[in-house]
Amino acid sequence: GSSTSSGKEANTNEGSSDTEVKKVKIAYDQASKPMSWLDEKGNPTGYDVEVMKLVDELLPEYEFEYIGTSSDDLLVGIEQGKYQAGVKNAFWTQERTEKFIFPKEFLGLSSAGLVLKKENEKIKNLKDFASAGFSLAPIAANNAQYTIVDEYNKANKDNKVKLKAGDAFTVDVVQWVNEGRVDGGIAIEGAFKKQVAEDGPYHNLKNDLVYNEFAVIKTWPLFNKKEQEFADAYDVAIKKLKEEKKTNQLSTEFYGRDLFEVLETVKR
Amino acid sequence: MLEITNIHKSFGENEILKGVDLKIEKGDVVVILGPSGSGKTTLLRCINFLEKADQGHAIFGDIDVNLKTASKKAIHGIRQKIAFVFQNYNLFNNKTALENVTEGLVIGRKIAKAEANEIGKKALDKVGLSEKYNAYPIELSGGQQQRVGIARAVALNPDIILFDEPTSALDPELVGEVLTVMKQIAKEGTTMLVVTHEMSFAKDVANRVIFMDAGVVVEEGSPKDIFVKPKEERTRKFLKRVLPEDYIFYI
Amino acid sequence: MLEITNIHKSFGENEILKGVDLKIEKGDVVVILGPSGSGKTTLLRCINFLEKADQGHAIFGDIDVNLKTASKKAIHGIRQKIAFVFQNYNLFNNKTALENVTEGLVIGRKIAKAEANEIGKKALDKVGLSEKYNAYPIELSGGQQQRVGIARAVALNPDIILFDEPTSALDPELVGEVLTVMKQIAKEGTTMLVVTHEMSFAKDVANRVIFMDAGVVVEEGSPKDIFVKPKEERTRKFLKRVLPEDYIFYI
Amino acid sequence: MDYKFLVETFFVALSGVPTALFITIVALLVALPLGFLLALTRINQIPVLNRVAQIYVSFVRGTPVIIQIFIIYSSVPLLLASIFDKYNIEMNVYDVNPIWYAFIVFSLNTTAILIEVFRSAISTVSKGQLEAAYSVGLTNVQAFRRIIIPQTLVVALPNICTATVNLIKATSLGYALSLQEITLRAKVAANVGYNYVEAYIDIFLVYLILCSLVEYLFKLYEKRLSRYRAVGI
Amino acid sequence: MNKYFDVSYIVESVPMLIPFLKVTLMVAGLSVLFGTILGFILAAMKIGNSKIAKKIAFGYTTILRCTPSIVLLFLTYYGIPAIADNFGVNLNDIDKAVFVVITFSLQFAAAMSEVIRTSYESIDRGQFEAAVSVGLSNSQAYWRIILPQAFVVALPNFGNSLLELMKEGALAYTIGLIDIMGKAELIIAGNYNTHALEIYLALAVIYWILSIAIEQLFLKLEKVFSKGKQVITTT
Ligand SMILES: Nc1ncnc2c1ncn2[C@@H]1O[C@H](COP(=O)(O)OP(=O)(O)OP(=O)(O)O)[C@@H](O)[C@H]1O
Ligand SMILES: Nc1ncnc2c1ncn2[C@@H]1O[C@H](COP(=O)(O)OP(=O)(O)OP(=O)(O)O)[C@@H](O)[C@H]1O
Ligand SMILES: [Mg+2]
Ligand SMILES: [Mg+2]
Repeated sequence: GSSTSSGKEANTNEGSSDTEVKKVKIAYDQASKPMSWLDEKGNPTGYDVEVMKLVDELLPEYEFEYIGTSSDDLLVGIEQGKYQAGVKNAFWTQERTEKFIFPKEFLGLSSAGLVLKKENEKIKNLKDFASAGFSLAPIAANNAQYTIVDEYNKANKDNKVKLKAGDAFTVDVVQWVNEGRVDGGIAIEGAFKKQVAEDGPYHNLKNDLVYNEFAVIKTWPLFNKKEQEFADAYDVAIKKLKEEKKTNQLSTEFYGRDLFEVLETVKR
Repeated sequence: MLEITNIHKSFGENEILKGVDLKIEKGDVVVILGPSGSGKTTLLRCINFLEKADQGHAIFGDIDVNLKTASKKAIHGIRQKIAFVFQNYNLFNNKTALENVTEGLVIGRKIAKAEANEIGKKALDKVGLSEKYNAYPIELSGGQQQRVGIARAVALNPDIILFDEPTSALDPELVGEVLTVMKQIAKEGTTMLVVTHEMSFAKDVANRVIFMDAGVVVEEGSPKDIFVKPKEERTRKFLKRVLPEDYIFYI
Repeated sequence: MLEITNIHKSFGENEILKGVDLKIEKGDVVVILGPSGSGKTTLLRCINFLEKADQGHAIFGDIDVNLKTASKKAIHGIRQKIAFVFQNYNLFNNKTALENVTEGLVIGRKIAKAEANEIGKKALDKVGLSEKYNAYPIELSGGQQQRVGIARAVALNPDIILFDEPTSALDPELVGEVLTVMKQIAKEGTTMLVVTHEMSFAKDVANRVIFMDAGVVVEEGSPKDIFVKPKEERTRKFLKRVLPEDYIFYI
Repeated sequence: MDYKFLVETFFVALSGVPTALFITIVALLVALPLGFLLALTRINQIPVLNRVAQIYVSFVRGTPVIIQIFIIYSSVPLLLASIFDKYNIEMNVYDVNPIWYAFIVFSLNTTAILIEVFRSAISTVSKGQLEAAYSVGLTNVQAFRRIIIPQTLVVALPNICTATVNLIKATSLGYALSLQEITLRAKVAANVGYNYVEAYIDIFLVYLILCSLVEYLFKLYEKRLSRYRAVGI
Repeated sequence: MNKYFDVSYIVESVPMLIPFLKVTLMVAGLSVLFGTILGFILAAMKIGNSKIAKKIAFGYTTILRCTPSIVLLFLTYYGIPAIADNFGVNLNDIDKAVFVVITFSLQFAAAMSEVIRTSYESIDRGQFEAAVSVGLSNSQAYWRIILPQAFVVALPNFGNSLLELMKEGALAYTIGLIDIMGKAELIIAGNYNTHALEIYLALAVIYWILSIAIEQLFLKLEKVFSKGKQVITTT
C-alpha cells in the first residue's frame, strides 16, 4: 500500500497475486501536536500518523487515506463506519471495547505528567496532588488524560483530584499554571518539552515550571467493529515495526524521548 | 351594459350582501350611498372579483357569468373591462406615477411600451399631473396620489370605472381637486359607479343614486328624488345625519 | 387667563410660526382656521411644549414662562393645566377606556385609584360611553375613540383644552357624535382652543375665530365677522375653497 | 446503539438544564434593561454613547460567540491581575467561578442583540403615545414605564423569544468554560465508553424539549400581553 | 501579561488565515443559495392554504430553531449517510463540505422562511388588488408588484441571517472542515496549544471586518432598491 492515490495504480500494476487493494480511511485528530496534526504544508503527521504510514507500507492489500478531523467526529465516524480506523492518542477502557475494536497490539506510548510551578516540585503524582488540595486545569472531556484522572479518583474515593472537564483549546496549561490560575495541569511530555524548548513559545518560562511524569500509558488505534480483518493485519504489521525499533525512533523524534525504554513499568 | 342580479355574500356568519340587483347603462354615473357597514365596498369588490360572491350573476356586454363559479379566464376578461379606484389609492409603491399608469397596459394588455407611455402621459395630463410623471407615490400628496389612481383607471379605457370612496382618505382641502377630475371625466361620458359621501358630487353629477342599507338596496332614483323627497324613512334618517344641518338644496 | 406673545418656531430652514400672539379668556371657545401647513398644529404643540418654540412668552394664570427656556418644572406645571385632544386620538393602546382616562389622574396627579375611577367613569358617562369602560381602543370605533380622548382631557379638569382637528380622521358619519360632545362641554363653560375644518362648529359654538396663514394670524373676530364679511382677501379665498359651494349662512 | 446509555445520559444531560437556564436568566436580566437603555441612546443619537454602542453591537454581532468566550476567558483574568497588581489589591482573580465569565459573555452578547430588537420595536410605537402621556401630565419616566415600555415589549416579544432560544443554545458553548451544562455533562458521560452518538442524540433531545418549551411559554405570554391588540382584529 | 501576550502572533497569523476565508465564504455562499430556495418553498407552504403543509413548515422551523448548530451538523453528517445506506447508497465518500453546506442550508432555510413570510405579509393586500384590477394576472401581480416590495422589506433581515450564518459556520471545524476557524485551530495546535488568544484576536478582527463589509453592502442594497419606499427615520 501507499498513502498517495497515485501509488495505487503502481501497486495493482505490479500484479501482486493478492486480491484488489482495499481503500481504508484513517481518521486522525488534526489538532493534537505532537501525536497527530496537520502541518503547515497540509500534510498529516505526528507520532500516531507516522506509525500508521509505516503500517500502510507493510500492508500491500490496503491503501490508507488520512482524514484529519476533530476528536468527537473521529469517534462518531469510526463507530458509524465512515472511517475504518482512527488515531487520537486513545487509551483503553473496558467500556470502549463495546464500541470499537482495540487490536492486540498497542500503537505507542504516552507520557502523562503534572505541570507545576518550580516551588511545587515535590508533587510527584496524582496522590500527592490530591493531598495538597491543588486545583487542576480543566481537561477536555474527550481527552485520554481525563480518563486517567477519573480512574484515579474512582480508585481513591477519599483522596480525589478536583477534576473538571473543559475544552482543550481554551486551556493553555503552561500559561495557566504560571499565572497561578490553577496549581497544576496535566500535559504530555513531548508537548511540554517543545513549548519550553529553545525555540518554543514559552522558552522564557523554562525555569519557572517543572514536568513530573506520573504515568506512561499505551495508546491504541481504534477500528470499526466490522474491521476485525483489518485490525488483524495491523497487528502483524505493527509487531514487525516494533521489532525493527521503528517505533522507538519515532517516539524519540516526536516526544524527545524513547518511551519504549520504560515499557516494563507500564501498567496498561 | 352591466347587469348584476341577486348578489349574496357572507363573511363567516355575517351576511353582508343579501341579494342586490344593479343595472348600469352606458354613460351612466351611478352613486351609491349608505351608512358604514352597509356593504357598499363589498358590492364593488364582488363585481371586480376581489371578493368571491356566494351567489349571483353578471351580464357584461357579451360575457355572461356566474359570480361564484366564474372561470379564471372569465374573471380576467371582466377585469379587463372594469377599472377600480381605491379609497386608499393603492398605487404601486415601487413604481413612478407614469409606470403606475402604464403597468396594466404594458403587462396586462401587451401594448408596446412607447405607445403605453403615450397613453399614460395623456391620462396624467388629463388629471393635471403633467409635472409628476416620474414621481414615486411617496413623493405625492394624497390628492395627487388619488389623481394618479384615477389616471390609472382612465388609461385602461375601461367600459366602466368603479370608485370606492375616492375622497374619504383625503384632507378636506384636497377633496376638491379630486372631485373636479371626477366630474370632468364623467362629463366626457365615462360610465361610473361611485361610492361616496360627497353629496355635492351625487347631486351635480350622478344621473342615478342608490341608497343601500344592511346589504340591500333600499331605494333608488334620480338625485332629486333621493335628496328632496326620499320615500323611505331609513333614507331620510341617513341623509339627516350626513348632511350639514343647514345645508339647503335648491335643485 | 392664557396669553401668548410672539411665538416663533422653525423646522430647519422653514420658519413655520412667525410671531403669533394669542389671548384666551376664561370660558372662551376659540376656533383656529387656516390652510394646510399654515402652522395651526405647530402652534398648539408649542403651547403644550410638545414642540419647543424658538422664541415666545406665555402667561398662564400665575405662571409666567419663556417658551424657549422653560424649566422642566414649569413645563410640567403648565401641562397639568392644559389638556390636549389629538387628531389621531392617541389613546394609550395598552389601556382600557377607563384606564386611559384615569392614567393621568392616578400617575400624574397622584389621586387615589378609587377616586380616579369615580372621576373617570363620570367623564366617560358624559361623552356617552358608559358601556365601554373596559374596552381597549382597538375595540372602539373612531368616533368612540375620540370621545374617550375628550373624556381623558375633561377628566383632568384642566383650565383649557386644546383640540387639534379632532374630527378630521373620522368617517363623515361619526363626525356628528364627536361634535355633539364638544358642543356640550363648550356649553358647560370649558375654555377651549380648537383647530378644525368644521365650519358649523365654528359658527355655532365659537365666540372667536382666528384665521391663520403662513405662520401668522391674518384676521380674527367673531364667527359672523369672519364668515360673512371677512376683511382680508386671503380669508375670503380660503373660505371659498373650504365651504360647500352652495353653503348658505344665515347668521 | 447503546439504549441503556442513551436513556441514562438523557437524564445526565437534563441535569445540566439548571446551569443553562441560570446563565440564560442572568443574561436576560442584565440585557433587557441595558439593551433598552442603549436602544434609546441610539434612537436619540446621543453623541458619544451612540457611537460606542454602535461599535459594540457591530463587534458582538460580527464575531462568533465561541471566539468572544475565548477572548474574555483568557484576557480578563490577565488584565485584572495586572490591574490588581498595580494597585496592590489583595484578591485572587483566579478563584472566580467560571460561570462569571459566562455571565459576562452572554450578557454582553444578548445586550447587543436586544439593542437592535428594542430599537426597531420602539420605533413601531407611535410618537403620539408619548405625547399623549405628556399631555395628561406624566413625566418622562412615568410615560416610559407605563405606556411606552409595555407596548414596546409586546412588539419585541417574538424577537426576544428568538434571542432567548439562541441564548439557550449558545450556552452549550459553556463547555469551553468548564461549565457543568448540558453538552459538557453528556460528553463527559460519553467519554468512558466513547458513546458519542448517543450523547449527541441526548443533547439534541434536551435542547429540543427545552427550547420548544421556552418558545411555547413565550407564545402564551405574548398572547396575554397583547390582549389589547388581538381582540377585535 | 506581556509574558504571555505577543502581538507578533497576531501579525503572523493573519496572512495564514486569510486564504481560508475562501472556504468560509464558499460554504456560506452555497448555504445561502440553497437555504433561500428551500426557504421560499417553506414560506409558500406557510402562506398557502394547505393546513398540513402549514403544520409541516412551522414544525420544521421550530425544530431547526431549537437545535444547536453543532448538533445539527452531526445529525446531518451521520444521519444522511445512515439513511442513504438503508437504500444501498454509499455517501461516505462525499466531501465534508457538502454536509456542512447541507446543514447550514437547512438552518438558513428555517430563518429565511420566516423572513420571507413576514416580509410578504407586510405588503398591503391593496397592492395585489390594484394589480389585478388593472388586468395583471395573479403571477404577474406577484412578480412585478409584490415581490419587488417584499424584497426591500426582507433585505435587512436577510442580512442579519447571513451574518448569523457566517458565525455559526465557524462550527464546521468540529467535523474537521478547514475553514478560517479550522485553520486557526491548526495554527494553535501547531504552537502546542499556546498563544491561542492572539490567534483568536486575529480571527475576531477578520470576522469583524467581514461582517462590517456585509452590513455595508446590505445598507447599499437597501438604498438602491428602496426607491419609492418610505424611508422611516427613527427619531
Ligand atoms: N374580509 C372581511 N371579513 C369579514 N368581514 C368583513 C370583511 N370585509 C368587510 N366585512 C364586514 O362587512 C360589512 C360591510 O363592509 P363594507 O366595507 O362593504 O361596508 P361599507 O358599506 O363599504 O362601509 P364603509 O362606508 O364604512 O366603507 C362590515 O360590517 C365589515 O365589518
Ligand atoms: N417635525 C417637523 N419637522 C419638520 N417640519 C415640520 C414638522 N412638523 C411640521 N412641519 C412643517 O410645518 C408646516 C406647518 O405644519 P402644521 O402641522 O403646523 O400645519 P397645520 O396648519 O396644522 O396643517 P394641517 O391643516 O395640514 O394639519 C408644514 O409645512 C409641515 O411640513
Ligand atoms: Mg367602504
Ligand atoms: Mg395640523
